[in-house]
Formats: sequence, C-alpha cells, structure tokens
Amino acid sequence: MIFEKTKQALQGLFPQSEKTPVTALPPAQEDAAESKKTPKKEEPRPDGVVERDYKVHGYHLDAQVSPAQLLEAVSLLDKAEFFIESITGVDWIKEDQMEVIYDFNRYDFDLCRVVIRTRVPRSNPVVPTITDIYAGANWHERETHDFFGIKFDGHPHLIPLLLPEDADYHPLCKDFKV
Amino acid sequence: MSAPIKLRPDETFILNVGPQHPATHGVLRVKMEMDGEYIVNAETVIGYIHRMHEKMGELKTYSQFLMNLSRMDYLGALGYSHGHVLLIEKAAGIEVPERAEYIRAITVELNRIASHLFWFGAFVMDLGGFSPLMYALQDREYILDMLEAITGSRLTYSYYRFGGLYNDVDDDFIAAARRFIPRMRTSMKKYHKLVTGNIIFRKRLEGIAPLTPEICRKYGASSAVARGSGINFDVRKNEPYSVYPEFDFDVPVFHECDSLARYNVRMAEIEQSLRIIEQGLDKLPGGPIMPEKKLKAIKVPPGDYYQAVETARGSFGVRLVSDGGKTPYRLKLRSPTYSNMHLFDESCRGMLIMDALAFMGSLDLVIPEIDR
Amino acid sequence: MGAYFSEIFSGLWSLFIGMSITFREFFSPTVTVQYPYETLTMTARYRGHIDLIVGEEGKTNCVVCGMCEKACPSDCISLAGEKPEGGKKKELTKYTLDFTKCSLCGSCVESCNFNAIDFSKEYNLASTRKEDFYFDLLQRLKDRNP
Amino acid sequence: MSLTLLNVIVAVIIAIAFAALNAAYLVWAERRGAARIQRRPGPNINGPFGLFQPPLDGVKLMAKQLLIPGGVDKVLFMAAPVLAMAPAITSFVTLPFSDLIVGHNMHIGILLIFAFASIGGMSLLFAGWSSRNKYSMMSSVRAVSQAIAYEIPMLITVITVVMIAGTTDLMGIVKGQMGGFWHWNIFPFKAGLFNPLMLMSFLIFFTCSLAETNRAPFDLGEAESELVAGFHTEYGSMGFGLFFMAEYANIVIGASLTTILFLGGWDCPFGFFPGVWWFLLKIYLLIASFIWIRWTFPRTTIYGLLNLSWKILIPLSLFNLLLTAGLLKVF
Repeated sequence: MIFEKTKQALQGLFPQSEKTPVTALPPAQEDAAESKKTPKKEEPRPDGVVERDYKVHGYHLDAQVSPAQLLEAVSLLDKAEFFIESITGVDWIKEDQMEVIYDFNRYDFDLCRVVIRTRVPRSNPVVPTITDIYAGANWHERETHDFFGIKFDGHPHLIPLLLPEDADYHPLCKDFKV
Repeated sequence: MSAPIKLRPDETFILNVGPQHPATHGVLRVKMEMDGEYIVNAETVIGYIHRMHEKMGELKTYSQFLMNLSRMDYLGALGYSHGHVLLIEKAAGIEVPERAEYIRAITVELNRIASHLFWFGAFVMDLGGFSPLMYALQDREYILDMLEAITGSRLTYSYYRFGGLYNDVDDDFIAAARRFIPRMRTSMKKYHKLVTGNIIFRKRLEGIAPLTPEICRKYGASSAVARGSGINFDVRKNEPYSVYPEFDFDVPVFHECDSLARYNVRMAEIEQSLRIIEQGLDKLPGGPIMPEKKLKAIKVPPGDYYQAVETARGSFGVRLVSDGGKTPYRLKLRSPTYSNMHLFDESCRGMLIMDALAFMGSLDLVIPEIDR
Repeated sequence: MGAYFSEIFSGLWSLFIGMSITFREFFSPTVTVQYPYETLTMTARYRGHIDLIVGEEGKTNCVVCGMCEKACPSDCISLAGEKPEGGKKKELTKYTLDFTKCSLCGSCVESCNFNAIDFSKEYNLASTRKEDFYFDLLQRLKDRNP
Repeated sequence: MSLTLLNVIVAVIIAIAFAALNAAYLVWAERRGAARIQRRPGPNINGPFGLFQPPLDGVKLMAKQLLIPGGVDKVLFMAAPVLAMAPAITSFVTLPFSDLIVGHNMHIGILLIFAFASIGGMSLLFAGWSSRNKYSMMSSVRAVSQAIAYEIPMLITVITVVMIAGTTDLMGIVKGQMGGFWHWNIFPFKAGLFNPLMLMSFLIFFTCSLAETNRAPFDLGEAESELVAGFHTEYGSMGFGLFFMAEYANIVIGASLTTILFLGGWDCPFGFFPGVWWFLLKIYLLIASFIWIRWTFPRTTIYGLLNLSWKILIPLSLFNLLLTAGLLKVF
C-alpha cells in the first residue's frame, strides 16, 4: 500500500535518535498532538510524521519537516507519483513562526493525501523552492510569497502574482490590518 | 500543431493577449513572445480581479463567509459552496439529513451541466462558431430557471447551509428536472451532430496541445484536463463524499491527451451528470432538510482540516486551520483552474496563436475563480 | 488514396449534416423574450433586496433585535429603535439598507426570528447615482400603505 | 466613344448604388438570418421587420469621427478602405445581369474581374500593415497567404469553364449554357460533353469564393476571437463602413460569378422566360447559403485552410481540367 510506503519513506527522514512521535496515534493522543499546535501552547509541534484520521481531517499523513529536509521529502513524494495540490502558509504570530503547508494527492485509487509542513521564523521566512521538482509549485509559491512574505529560495520568478506589481504588503499576515 | 520550423528567438515580438481580449473570457492577460504566429514563450499574468477571499474568510464568521464561496465561480457556484459546507460539517461534527444531501447532489450536478453548457458554447465561439453558443445558452436557461425557482437567484446561489439547505425543493422543481433530462439528451444529440462530428471542428482540435500525464501531475491538473490525458481522477470517485457512492455513474476518460479529448470528456460528463440527476430524483428521500436542533454560531475544534470536491472545473479544496474561535484562523481555497491555467505557459510554447487560444478555451477558465 | 477520398467525403457529409441542423433551427420558433417590451414574472423565491413586512395595523414586525445587522456579511444594514414612553417594546425608528454593498445573500432574512423582513421582487434598480442605493426601508413601508 | 464613356459612368453610378444597397440590406438579411438560426428575432425595432436598421446604421457610421490612431502610416491607412471598395464596384460594371443589363461587356470580362479581385487582397495588406497593430499585421499576412492559395484553384476551375465555353466573355459563357438546367455547367448534359465532375468543380469554386471574400469558415483575417477584429481593428466610422460594404459587395460578386459560370446566369431552369429575375434569384439563393454556412461552422485554422487548398482543391481542380480537356477533345 502506498500509504505505508510513503509513511516509511517519510519517517526515514527523521533519524531514530531524535525520537519522532509514535506513528499510529490513538484518538486521544491525536487530540493531544493537535492541541500542541494551537497557538495557546507556547511549544510548537516537533518535526515528525503523524498519521491523521481521514474521516475528520481529510488527509492521511502529516509530516512536519525542517526547511532543510523539505526538498528531500518532496522528492520522495515525486518519486511515488504524487501530484501537487496546493501550497499555502499559516502565520502563527503567537509563536513567532510562519508555517508553509504543501498538499499532495494521488491520481490513482490508492487514496493517500499527504501534507508536508515546515516552519520558519517570522523574522526571516525563507524556504527552499520546490519548483525544480514540481513545476506547478511556481504559482503556488508566488501566491504564498504575496500573501505571507515567505521567500522561496531559488524561485525563478518571485514577483507578485495575485497582488499588484508594486504591492509591498502581505495581507494574510496576522499583523496586517484591513 | 507544433512548430515545424526552427523558431528564431532573436526575431520575436511581444504580443499582449488581454487583459481585454475576446478569447480570454475575463480579465486574463497572457504576455506572448511571438515569432510570427508561433509562440516562443508565454507568461500568464493573473490577479486582475483578485478579491482576497481568504482574508475575508479570516475576518468573517463561518456562516457569513459562506456567501463568498458562491461568488468564486459564477458558472458553477454550487460546487464551491458544497465543498465549504462539507468541510465545516465534517470539522464541527454536524449531521446532515439525507434529503439535504440528495438535493445537494442533484443541484450540484444541474449546476455542473449548466457550467459545461456555457463552456461548450463559449469554446465553440472561440473557434469561430456562433450558433452553438445560443443553443447551449437556451438549454442552460432551463437549468437556471429551475435553480432560480428553488434558490432565489440565477448565478450566485448561496443555497447550502451548514447542516442542510436554505429551502426545500418543491414538486415543480422535481417535475421540471424530470422534463429536463430527456430534453437535454435530445440536445446532446444535436450538439454532437452539429459540432462534434464537424470536420472543421475536429481538424482544429485533434492533436492540438497534447498534455502528457506527467505534465498534469507536475502541475496538479484536475477535471477534464487530467481526464483528457488518460488520468482517471475524479474526486467523486477517488474520495467519495456526500451521497455520491450511492449513484451509479462513470468517469469519462480519454487517452488522446489533446484538446478534442478534453472536449469529449466534458461532453460525456454532461451525460453522466444527467444519470446522477435521474437516480437522485428516483432515490430522493423525504424528511427534513435541516437538522432538528437549530444550530447556534458554529465553532470548529482546533486543528487542521481539508475537504476536496469535484466542481465543474475540477478538484476544489478547502483547507481550514482553526484555533477554536468564531472565525477561521486560516482558510485556504484551492481553486482547480489555478493549477489548470498554470500549465498553459509551458505547454503553449511552439504553438500557433490560434491553436493556443483553442487550447486555452479547452481548459475551461473562469477568471474570478483563478484570482479568487 | 482511399483514405484521402473517404476523408473528403465524410468531411463534406459532416458539413451537410451541420447545415441541416441549422436549417431546421431556422424554422423553429424564437425563444427569447423582448425584454423591455415583455417581462417575465419573478419566481416566488426570487431574492431581491430586502423590504420590511407589513404586519398588523400596517406596522412593522421588527423588534429591533439587531440580528440582521449582525448576520450581514457586508455591514449593509443599520437600524435603530427607541422605546416609546410607556411602551414595553422598542419601536423601529430607522432601517437603512446600503444596497451598494449588498450581495443579496439573504442572511438577514434567515436570521430574523420575528418575520419582519422579506425579499422584494424589484430588479430594475440601475442608476447612475450612488445615493439611489441607500434605501430607507421604513419610508418604503410607509409608501406602501398610506 | 463618348457614348461608351458615358455608358460606363452611368454603369459605375448604378453599380455603386447597387453595391451600397446590397451591402446595407445584406447586413440586415445576415442579422435576421443569423438570429433566426439562433432562435432570436434579430433586429425588429426600427421599422417593420427592422427594415430601417441599415440606413440608421449607415447614418451612425457616417456621423462618427474618422479616427486615425497615432503612428499609423496615414496614406496607406486612408487608402486601404477605398482600395477595398473601388475594385468591388468596378467589377460590377462588367458583370452581365441579363443579355440586356450589362454595364460594359468585354471579351476578357472574367480576367478583368480576377484582376480586380486581387487588388482587394492588397487593401487588406495595406490596412493591416498601416494600422501599427500587431493583431492587424498578423491578420493581413494571413489574408494574403489565403488569397494566394485560393486564387489558384479558383482560376483552374474558371479555365475549365472557359474551355467548355470557348470564350472569356462572361456574356458568351452564359449564352453557352442557355436552354434549361441540363445545359448549365454544373451538370452539363449537352451534346459533346458529359462531365460528371463539374459538380465538384462547382463546389470548389464555391469554396474558393467563400475564402476569397474572407467569409466564415475562412474568416481568418477577421478571426474576432483570436485577432480581435483583424485588419480593421483600428478602423472606426466610415473606414470600417467601407470595409464592411466591400465585404458584402464581394459576396455579391462571388455569387454572381458562380451563377454566371456554373448556374447558367439569367437562364431559366426549364428553358422559358429567361431574364434578370432568374439571375437575381440565383445570386440571392447563393448569398443565403453564404450566410447559412457562416452561422453553422467554426473557423478553420490557417494550416487547415492551406492544406485544403494545396492538397485537395488544387489537385482535384487540375484533374477536372485535364478530364474536361480530354472530353472536349474526344467528343
């Protein structure tokens, strides 16, 4: 099954010494893992692979990686013939972090939605680009740059896409006032 | 037709197709670097009607924002509302009565037919044939009349609510829908005779703009763009939601990868949608259309949720990041045409401009939906 | 060689089939409505802009709870009321709809628990002046029942 | 001599009037016809059946300012619409409407008409080039390659007809076909010639006249969904009006030529009462089918168009030319 394979492949990114969270979380623990992410808690979720309940969350695998591991994780998915759905960001202002979320899905009936997320400090939000792996990430990254000011290192054409050419604001940052 | 001659990148000129151009159907601009009539390079410029729906989503409560979803895509509005209500119902754990789900499926499919009909007309008009547009609009009018009678508006329906529907359907609607199905099937025969079989039409599309499955995957294409390239991907089948598992329908897939394949997929989809509507009307259960208990203001437990639906234009996804408050912490709308349009830049290189515009038409663009 | 001629003939034949269809359509009746000269009646559920419902004694049912104001996604509605001397309930003194912002979503009508507002059936609302779109619904209510 | 000159001047005036009237009312007919095909009523407000629409449109066009965009080549820009209209009108002079109604019959009438027709192609080139607009430029280049590609099969079929008639005189060509529809060049079953392929030649000629007049499905020069409006993108007011009139005048000429060459001109199908009414009936039927075709088919591509011409029309018309020559020699 592609789900198991992908999970193992993604877990391979995290050395055992780091003690990544357990794979299959029972529902109670899962909630605990979730509440860790909420901005109320100071401590963000550690990197690692989490299995999610598809019925509730709408995706199967949730991998948080460091920006340095991102390209490796994405090329793993590329090799497994995932397609890119979208890229977006979330501004966790209380934790002073920016999160970039990559959604991947499959064309075949072996349903497996994978979410890859990575966190960068708000003061210097730089993530490597994945346009070399997925050409279709181009616009998604430009859009994320428009909205959050996250820079994608190595992006070929990082100019405003949806916002006006001269836009110097990032409207989806939580400190942007309408 | 790809370029049989060697392109001369040093002797090119820039052609601005749009923002106001008859073929772009909205304010879309494509900056084309041309060598004669051949495109050397193209850069799509979007964002002319960007409305920042995602920020509005963060500022408004869940039920206030619901109205925005039907403004995203003016041709297939119901599909987008459907995705949003399904997501919130899933995340907040709201039970939906079965009748409401059936009515949603029927109306979404009607809306899909309306959208495909408009696309069909506009696409043939892009290719220079005028009359099919009028015939398609006439058939679409029946659908709009039906939907207007139950929802109260003709384009931006705002019909679904969290937990159910705004209005129940009446017998008039059911009778009208039953009348519509055979009429539409007759019209489809007419369209196939008038357009699909036409030699000029076929010559214009056969082999134009081949999209390999690999390109579709790299760009995340969905809808007829993927299905015309031999990818059997339809969210209704791959990730069954709502009451779609109850219906017996096929996903048309064509393996030619060209513009004609994309056209054939959509035309076949109209017939499949008719089948779904027919079954939905037969199976339509009685009962309430809203949950018994009146819903208070909706709150979603903290977490990260995703829901994809198959709209007329492809796989539409909503990602909700909730912090448990009255408004979403972050709401991402993944619009299908955004990904479908993106592959235009790469794929149109070396094409003649008239083929490129036919290709653009075959992508079924609705600009407000790209720009959001 | 055979394919060459069969393509010519099948192509020519498809053209004649297409022409036969448009020929038939030529003699079928027109389906359009000559708009300014004939109009269609609006369906019962047509969502125009909102209007106050005439309640008992020609008065409004509104109790100035402000639910519609809160429900409105675009802040188009502003209403005010005051208690008359000796009265228990608040009475509506002002109800304006800023139609420039309204997107006809109908949230206000749904949120109303007192059956006080409803959709009007008006759609001929084009104007070149912005002021024409600030509707005083209380005034409209008075105009309807003098 | 002076009488002939006067004759020609009167003929030109009548031709202008005829062309203008035709252009105006063919626009009306086209709009009504298209509307009927699309199940709409079409223009029906101004006058009975909207019959006052064309003159009102004309007044509107004439009352508009003649706008010349900055940076255009003014001389060519102004000359192009006139150049489009002039040959169309001049061609009328030599077209025989009946054995009595003809401006000035010439022995080389058919050559004259083709010579004028090629000037029309030049006007599109001028218009597109001088407009200083990339869309117009592309359109004019398309129009010229189209004109060249379609003049060849057209002339080959004309040569076939000329061989049968033995004259280039239009009057003579019609006279050779008198006496009922079985004598017409479209299915010639008269003594000494049984050529079943003439029907094909008729279709080729008809297709070519569609292409020569830039009508759908060969309206690549205009191609409004691709090139905005093609060569007349930058033209407004009467500049545009002249292009428009020239288009319809060309349609009338194309239909008249088809009638003269293949449908027996003013000959009655059953051999009695020949006269101008038969001629008019035939050309308006042909024009109706022009309109009918336009509102039925999508547009071809430029390579589809050239392929059709070079791979299908030219070989077939050449074959028919040889066959006809052989048949004429044998019988």
